Amino acid sequence: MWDADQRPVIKFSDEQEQLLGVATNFARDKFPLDRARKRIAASEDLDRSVWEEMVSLGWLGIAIPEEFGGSGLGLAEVVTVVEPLGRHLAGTPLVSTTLVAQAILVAGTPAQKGVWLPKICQGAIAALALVEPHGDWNLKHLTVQARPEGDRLVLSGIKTFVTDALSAELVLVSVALANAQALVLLDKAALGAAVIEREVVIDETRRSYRIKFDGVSVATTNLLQPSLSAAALKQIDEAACLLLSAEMCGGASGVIDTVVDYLKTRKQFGRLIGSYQALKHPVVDALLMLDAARSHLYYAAGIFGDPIEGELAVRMAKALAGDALTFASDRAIQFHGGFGFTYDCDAQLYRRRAIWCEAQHGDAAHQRRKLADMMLDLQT
Amino acid sequence: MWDADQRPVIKFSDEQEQLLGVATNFARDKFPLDRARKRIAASEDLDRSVWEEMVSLGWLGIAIPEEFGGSGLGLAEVVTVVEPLGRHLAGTPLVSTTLVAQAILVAGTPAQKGVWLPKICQGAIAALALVEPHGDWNLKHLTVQARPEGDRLVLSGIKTFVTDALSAELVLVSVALANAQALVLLDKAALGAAVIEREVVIDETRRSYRIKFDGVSVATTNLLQPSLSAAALKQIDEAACLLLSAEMCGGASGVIDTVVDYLKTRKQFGRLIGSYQALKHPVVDALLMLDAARSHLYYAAGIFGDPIEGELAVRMAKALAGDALTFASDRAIQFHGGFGFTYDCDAQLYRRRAIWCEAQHGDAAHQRRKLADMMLDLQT
Amino acid sequence: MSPDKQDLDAFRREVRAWFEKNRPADPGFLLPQSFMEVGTDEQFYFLRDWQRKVYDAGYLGMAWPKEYGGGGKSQTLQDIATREMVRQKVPFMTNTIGLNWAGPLILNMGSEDQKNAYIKGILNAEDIWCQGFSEPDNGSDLGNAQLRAEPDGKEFVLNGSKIWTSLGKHAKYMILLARTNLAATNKYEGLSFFLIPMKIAGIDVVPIRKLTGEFGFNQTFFADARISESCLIGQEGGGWQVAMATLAFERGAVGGQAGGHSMMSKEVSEVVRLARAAQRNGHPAIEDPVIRDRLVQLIMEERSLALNSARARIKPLVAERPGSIDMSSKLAGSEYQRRLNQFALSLQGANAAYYVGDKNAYERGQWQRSYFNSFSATIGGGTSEIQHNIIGERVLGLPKS
Amino acid sequence: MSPDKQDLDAFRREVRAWFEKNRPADPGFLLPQSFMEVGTDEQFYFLRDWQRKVYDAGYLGMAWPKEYGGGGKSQTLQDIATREMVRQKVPFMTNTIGLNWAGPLILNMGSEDQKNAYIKGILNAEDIWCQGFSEPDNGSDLGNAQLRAEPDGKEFVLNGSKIWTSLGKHAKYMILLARTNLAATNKYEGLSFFLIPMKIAGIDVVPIRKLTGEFGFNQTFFADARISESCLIGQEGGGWQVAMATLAFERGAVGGQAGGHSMMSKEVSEVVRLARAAQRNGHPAIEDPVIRDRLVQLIMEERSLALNSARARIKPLVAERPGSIDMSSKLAGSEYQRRLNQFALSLQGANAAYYVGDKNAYERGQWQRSYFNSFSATIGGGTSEIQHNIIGERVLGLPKS
Repeated sequence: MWDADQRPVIKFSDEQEQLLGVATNFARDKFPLDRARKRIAASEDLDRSVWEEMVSLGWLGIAIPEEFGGSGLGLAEVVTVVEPLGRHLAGTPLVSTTLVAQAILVAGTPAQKGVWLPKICQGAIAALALVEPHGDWNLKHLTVQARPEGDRLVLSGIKTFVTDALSAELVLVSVALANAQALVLLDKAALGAAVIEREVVIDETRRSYRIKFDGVSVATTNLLQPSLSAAALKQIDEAACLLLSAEMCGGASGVIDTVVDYLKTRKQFGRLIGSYQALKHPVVDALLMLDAARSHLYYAAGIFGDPIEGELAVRMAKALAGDALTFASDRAIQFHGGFGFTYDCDAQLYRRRAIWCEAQHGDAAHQRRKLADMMLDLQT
Repeated sequence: MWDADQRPVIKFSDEQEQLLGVATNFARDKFPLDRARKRIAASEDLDRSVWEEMVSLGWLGIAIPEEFGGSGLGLAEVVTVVEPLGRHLAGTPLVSTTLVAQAILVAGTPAQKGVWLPKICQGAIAALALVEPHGDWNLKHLTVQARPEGDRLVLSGIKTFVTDALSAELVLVSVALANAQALVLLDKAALGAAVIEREVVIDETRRSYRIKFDGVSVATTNLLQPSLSAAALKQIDEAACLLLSAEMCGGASGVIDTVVDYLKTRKQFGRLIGSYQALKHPVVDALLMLDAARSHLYYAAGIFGDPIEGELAVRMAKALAGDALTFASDRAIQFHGGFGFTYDCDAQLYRRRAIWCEAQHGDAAHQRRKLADMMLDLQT
Repeated sequence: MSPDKQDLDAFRREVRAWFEKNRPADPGFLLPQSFMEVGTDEQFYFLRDWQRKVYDAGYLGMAWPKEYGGGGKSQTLQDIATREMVRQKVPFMTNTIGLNWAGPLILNMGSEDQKNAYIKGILNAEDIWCQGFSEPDNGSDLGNAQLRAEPDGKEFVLNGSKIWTSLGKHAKYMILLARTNLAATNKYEGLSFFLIPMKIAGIDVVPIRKLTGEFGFNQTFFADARISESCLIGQEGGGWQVAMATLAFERGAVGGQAGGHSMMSKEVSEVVRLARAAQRNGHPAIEDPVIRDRLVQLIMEERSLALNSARARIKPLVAERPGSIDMSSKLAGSEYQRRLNQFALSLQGANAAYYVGDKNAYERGQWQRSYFNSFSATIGGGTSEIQHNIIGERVLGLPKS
Repeated sequence: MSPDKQDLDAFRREVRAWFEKNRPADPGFLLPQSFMEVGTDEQFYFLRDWQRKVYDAGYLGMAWPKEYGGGGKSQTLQDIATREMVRQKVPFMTNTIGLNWAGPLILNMGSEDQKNAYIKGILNAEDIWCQGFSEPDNGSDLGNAQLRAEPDGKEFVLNGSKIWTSLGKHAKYMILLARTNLAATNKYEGLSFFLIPMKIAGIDVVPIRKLTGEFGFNQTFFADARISESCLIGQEGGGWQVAMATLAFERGAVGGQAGGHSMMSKEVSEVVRLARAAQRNGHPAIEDPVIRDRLVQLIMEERSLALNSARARIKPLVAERPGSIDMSSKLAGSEYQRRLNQFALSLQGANAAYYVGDKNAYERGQWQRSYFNSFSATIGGGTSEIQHNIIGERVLGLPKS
C-alpha cells in the first residue's frame, strides 16, 4: 500500500487499536514471567482458566467470519493480540488454532466449515501437523502418506512438532496423496489410533508432540478440498510468518526491557554497567532492529493477503523479527554476566523462544532466499 | 604444513627474518606518509632514486634463481619486503614486476628467461595487463585477441589497470589465441603502437593505464610457452593473492597505528576519546582481524606452491587481509570524526588502498566462493 | 482553508507534469547529492539556476507568507510538491541553510526588517546562506563554542573560527553562534545568535579538501570582523535557545521549512541495477546467491526506514517507547547509506578501483564518491557513536556514559 | 635429559596406540565438554574413572616429581600425550582445578607436607579440587573479594560466599581467595590464599541451575567455618600475588600443569558434517551458497586460532605488538565457539527446536547445549567486553575506560 506520494502506508484499524490495548493489559496481568516458569513445570499442558478467558474475549474468532460465530475481522487484528502475548512468553494454542482455522476457511468444504469454525470460536483447540523428521522447511517435502481404501484414507508416517496435540480436538495433517499434497482433518476419535509422544523441545513453554500415524484411518470427507490444498498451505505459511513475527517482536521488546532493567541497577567496578558503551550500544542496536521489524510487522498485517506484496511483507517481517529477537536475546544473556548463565535469568527464556520461532516456517536466511527469488529475477 | 601433533606450522626462514628487519627500517625511512602524498602530486610516475635503492638491495631478484642474477629465494621472502612497504603505503612497481618474473619463470622459453630475468634483477620494470573493461575477476574471461599472421601475432582489444605502463620496459599481456588463453611479452618497442591512457584510480599512489592494443603486433617468439600458460596464470593469481595480502596486512597495521595515535590525543567532552568503548572496542576488533590475517599470510608464504594447500592458504590470507584493511580503514575515517572527513587525514589513504587491493584478483567474497568450491565438495 | 482531496489530486498532477517537463537535462558533469558537496562553480550555478526555476514556478516556499516572497498557500500543497521532487529525483534545492534553518528562524522570531531583508533572497537563491555552528576543537560539543563576539558600542567584534561552512565561498549571509559573555556562570548563557553578512572585512573563507579529494566545506576565520548589533536574533545571551530552535527546524521536528528536498540519497534499486550490470565469472553478479542475500538485506533495510516513518505517524504503535523512531532515524539512515554505498562499490569487481573523472568508471564514479561522502552523515550532526548514547539514554533510560 | 627425535616418535606411536585401544566406549549419555559442565553423578564417575585410567597408564602428571606421584619424565613427553588426547577427542581430565591450578601452585610454593598430602590425589582423581575466587557481587572484580577469613588463634574463621564453584559437590578441597585484613590500606593487600577442606562444618554447597537447565556450578556458603592456619599458602596478606600466579598457571602462560586436556571445543569439521546431513528444499544444506560462504568463514576463523598460536612462537612475527595474540586468544576462541555453535543450531532447520533428551535431536542435542554453554567462556574469566578493554589498554596503549 502506497500513498499518493508513493510512500508506504501502514493500515491500522480502530479494532486493532482497541485489541492491542486490551491484549497488552491482559498479557501483563495474566502472564508475568514467573507464570511462564510455573507453566514449564506444570503437569497439565494447558492452563484452562486463562484459555477460557481468551476464548470469552473472542480472540479465537477474530479472523473467522460472523456467520461461523467469529468477529469477521482479519489476521491484522490477531497480530495485535499475539504481539503482547509474545512479549510475556505466553505459550498458548492461539496461533496454531488460528492457523488451522485459516486453512479451513481457504479450503474447507461447507460441511467442515460449518462444524469446525464455530467450535474453534468457542474454544476448541486445533493443532498443526506439518513438520516431518527431515526438518526441511519446504512444506511440500512430504513423507507422510495417505492411501485411499474405499471411502477412507489410511495414513502412515511421522509428524513432529505438533504442539498441544493432547489438548487438541482437531489436528490438521499435511499428507502426500497420490503424489500430490493434501490436507486432512483428524478429530480426537481418529487420533485415538495414533502413537503420540511428548518431545523435548528448546522452548519449554511449549508442549510439543511427535505423532506416528501408521494405521490411522479417516473418512475421505475429512479431506480439505484437494484443488485448494496448495492455496491452504500457502495461507498457513504466510499467516504463520505473520503471527510468528508478532510473537517475536513482542519477545524482542520484552527481552530489551529485561536487559535494560539489569543494566540500570547492576554495578561493577563502582559504575552502573549500563553506562558502559560496550553494553549500551548493542542494546540500542537491538532496539533499532526491533523498531524496523515492528514496522514491517504492522505493514505486513495491513496488507495481508495481497497476492505478491503480501507474501513479500510477511517474509520480510519474519526475517527481521527473527534477527531482532535472536540478537537481543543472545546479547541479553551475555550482558547479564554470571547471572545470565543461570536458569533463573529470564534472558534464556527469550533465547529459547527465539530458537523455537526461527525453527518454525523458516529462519531469517530461509526467508531471504525466498525473497531473493521473488524480487531479484524480475527486471525492475 | 603440520607438525607431528597435527598442528599447523609456520615456516619462517632466517632470510625472511633478516629481510623483514631491513625492509621495516627502509620503509620507515623512505616512505613517511607525507612522501606518499608528494608522490600523488608528482609529475613522474616513478621515484627513480628510491627504486634504484630497492634494486641495489636485491629486492627485485629475491625470488629469481641465482643463474639469472637473483638470490634464489622464494615469494616467502618477497612477502617480508612487501608487508612493511604496504604499511607505509608505498606505491612501487615491486609487486607487478615480481609477478611478471614469476610468470616467466613458470612458462617462459629459455630465451625469454635469459633475456628478461637478469634485466628484472637489475631494475627493469615490468607491468601486468590482465584486467579488461568488463571488470570480471576471472582471468580466463578474455576479450583481447591475438591473431597469428605469419610469424607475428596481431593484437586487438583493451586492457585496464596496467600499473606503471609508461615506466615499464616489459608488459605481460593475457590474450585469447585460437580460443585458448595465452600470455605475450611486449617490450617498449612493441608497445609503441599501442594507445596508452592514464586512468583515474581510487588509490592515488598508483599510476594506472588503459592500453588499447589494436594494431600492435609482436613476433610469435614473444609468446610464453602455450602449454604452460594456464600454469603461469595460476601462478600469477596465487602470487598476487599472497603479495596483496602482505600489502594489506601492512596497511591494516599502519592504519591501526594512525587511529590509535588520534584516540590517545584527541579530547571531546573533556575526555580522551580513546577511553570511549564505542571507539576502543572496534579498534581492538580490527587488531584481532589483523592478527588472524597476518598469521594466515605467513603460513601461506611458508607453503606457497603446495598444490592444494598452497592455493587454499593464499586465498584465505587475501580474504582475511582484505576484510581487516577494509574494516580498519573504514572505522579509522569514522573515528577521526570531522578530521577523518578531510583529505588531510591519513585514514582515507588507507581506505583507498583497501579498495584498490580488494579490486585486484578478487575481493574477500570472491575468495570465499573459490574456497567453498575447493573445500566443501569433497567428503571429509 | 485546507484544500479538498480533488484539488489536491489536481495539484499533484500539475506538479508531476511540470517537473517531468522542466527537469534539467544531464549537465554533463557529476552532480552533488547535497549542498555540502557543492565543490565547483559549474555545480553551484547549475543548482542555483534550478532552485530559481522551481521558485519561479511557484513550488518552493509555497506556505511562506506572500508579503515576504512566499506563496501564501497551504503546507499540504508544498508537501506534495516536495515529495514529487524526491520521487522524480530532480536536483535538490541548494540554498539549504536558508530554506531549512535560517528562513524558518527569521519567520518565527525575526523582526519585520529582517523578514523583508532576507526571505525572498533565500527562496530565489539570490542570497546564499551558510551556517557557523561547529568549531575545530569542539566538533560534537556545540555548547562549548568559543568564537568570541565582543560587544563594542553598537557593534560586536568577531574573533575565532568556524568549520564545515558549506557554500561559504558563495554565501552572502551566515547564521552564527558566538560567545558574547565569557563571565557567564553557565557556558550556555554566554552564547548569542547572529545573522551576519559574509562579505565584510575580517572574514576569510578557506576551503577544506574533503576525503573525496573535492571541496565543499570551508573553515571560516574571523579576525576583528565588525558587525552591527542589529545582526542579533533573539536576546543577547539567549543564543543556545535560538540554536536549539534552529536545529529543530533543520531536523524537520517542527514545521516552517520552505520545502524542496535537500539531499539525494542513494537507493537500493540503483544497486540492484548495478548488480545486473556487473560481471562475475562471465555471469551477471545478481545471479550470485551470496550477493542476492546481501541485496535482500539492503532492500529490507531501506524499506524499514520508510515503514518506520509510516509507523511513527500511528500513535498507538509508538506508545511503548515514544520518540524511538524519530531519535534513531538519523543513525539508521546514515549507516544504511554508508553500507549501501560500500556494497555498491564491491559489486563493481576490478572496476571498483576507478574514481570520479575516469571515463570508464561506472556511472561516473558516483558510488566511489558517495561512499566517501556518506561519512559526512555518520560523523556530522553528532556521530553515530553519539547517536547511540542519545538513544540509549533518552529512549531506554540507560545511565550516561 | 631431553629425549631425541626417534624416542619421541616411538613414544608418540605408543601413546597413539594406547588411546586408540583404551578410549572409552560411548557411555550412552551425553558427555560434558569441560569440568564446568559436569552435572550428573553418572557423568562425574565416568570421567573420574577415565582420568584414573589415564594416570595409571602413565600419561598424566608425567613431568611432575616422582616422589609425590608424578612420572618424573620430561615435559615434552607429557605435551605429546596431551596433544594426542586432544587429537583423538577422548574425554577430558575432570580434576581440572587440581591439575591446572592447585597442583602447579602447590609444587611451586607449597610446603613438603602439602606436596605429600595433595599431589597424588590430584593426579588419580581421588581428591577433587574446586576453586573459590568469584563472588556473587564482584563477578569481574576479583581484587574486591569480600569473603572474610578472620584470624582467631591458630585458625581462620570463614564467612561469606563464593560462586561458580564447579564440582563443588564432589570436591574434597578448594583453593580460596579471602580477605584476612579489612584495615589494609590497599584492597589487594588485605587478601590471603588458602587450600581448604570442603567437608567441614559451616560450608554449604548449593547447586546453581545453568541456562541449559542442567547443573554443574554451585554457590558455596561459609558460615563460621573454621580452618587451620596451616591451610595458608604464601604469606598472610599475599593472596593477590598467589591468585595472579594461579591464574598464570591456569592460562598456561607458565609451565607446570599436569597435562591432559580440560576442554573439548567444537570443531568446524563437525558443522560441515552437519551441513551435509541437514535438508533444505530436499537438498543437503551444504549445497546452499550462503551456507557455504558462512562455513568458509568459520573454517578460516578456526584456522586463525591455530595459526595465531603458531605465529606466536616466532618472535620476529610478533615483535610489532608483543602479547597481542596471547592476550586475545581467550576472546577470539570463546567468541568463535559461540558463533560456531549458533550457526550449527541454525543449520538444523525445524529440528533446531529439539533439545537435549529428545531421541530425535541431532547428535543428542549437543549443539543446543554447547551453544548455551559457550556463554560460560564469553562471560567467565573476564567477559568479552572486559577482554576488549584489556587488549585496547595493554596492547594498543589506549586510555582506560
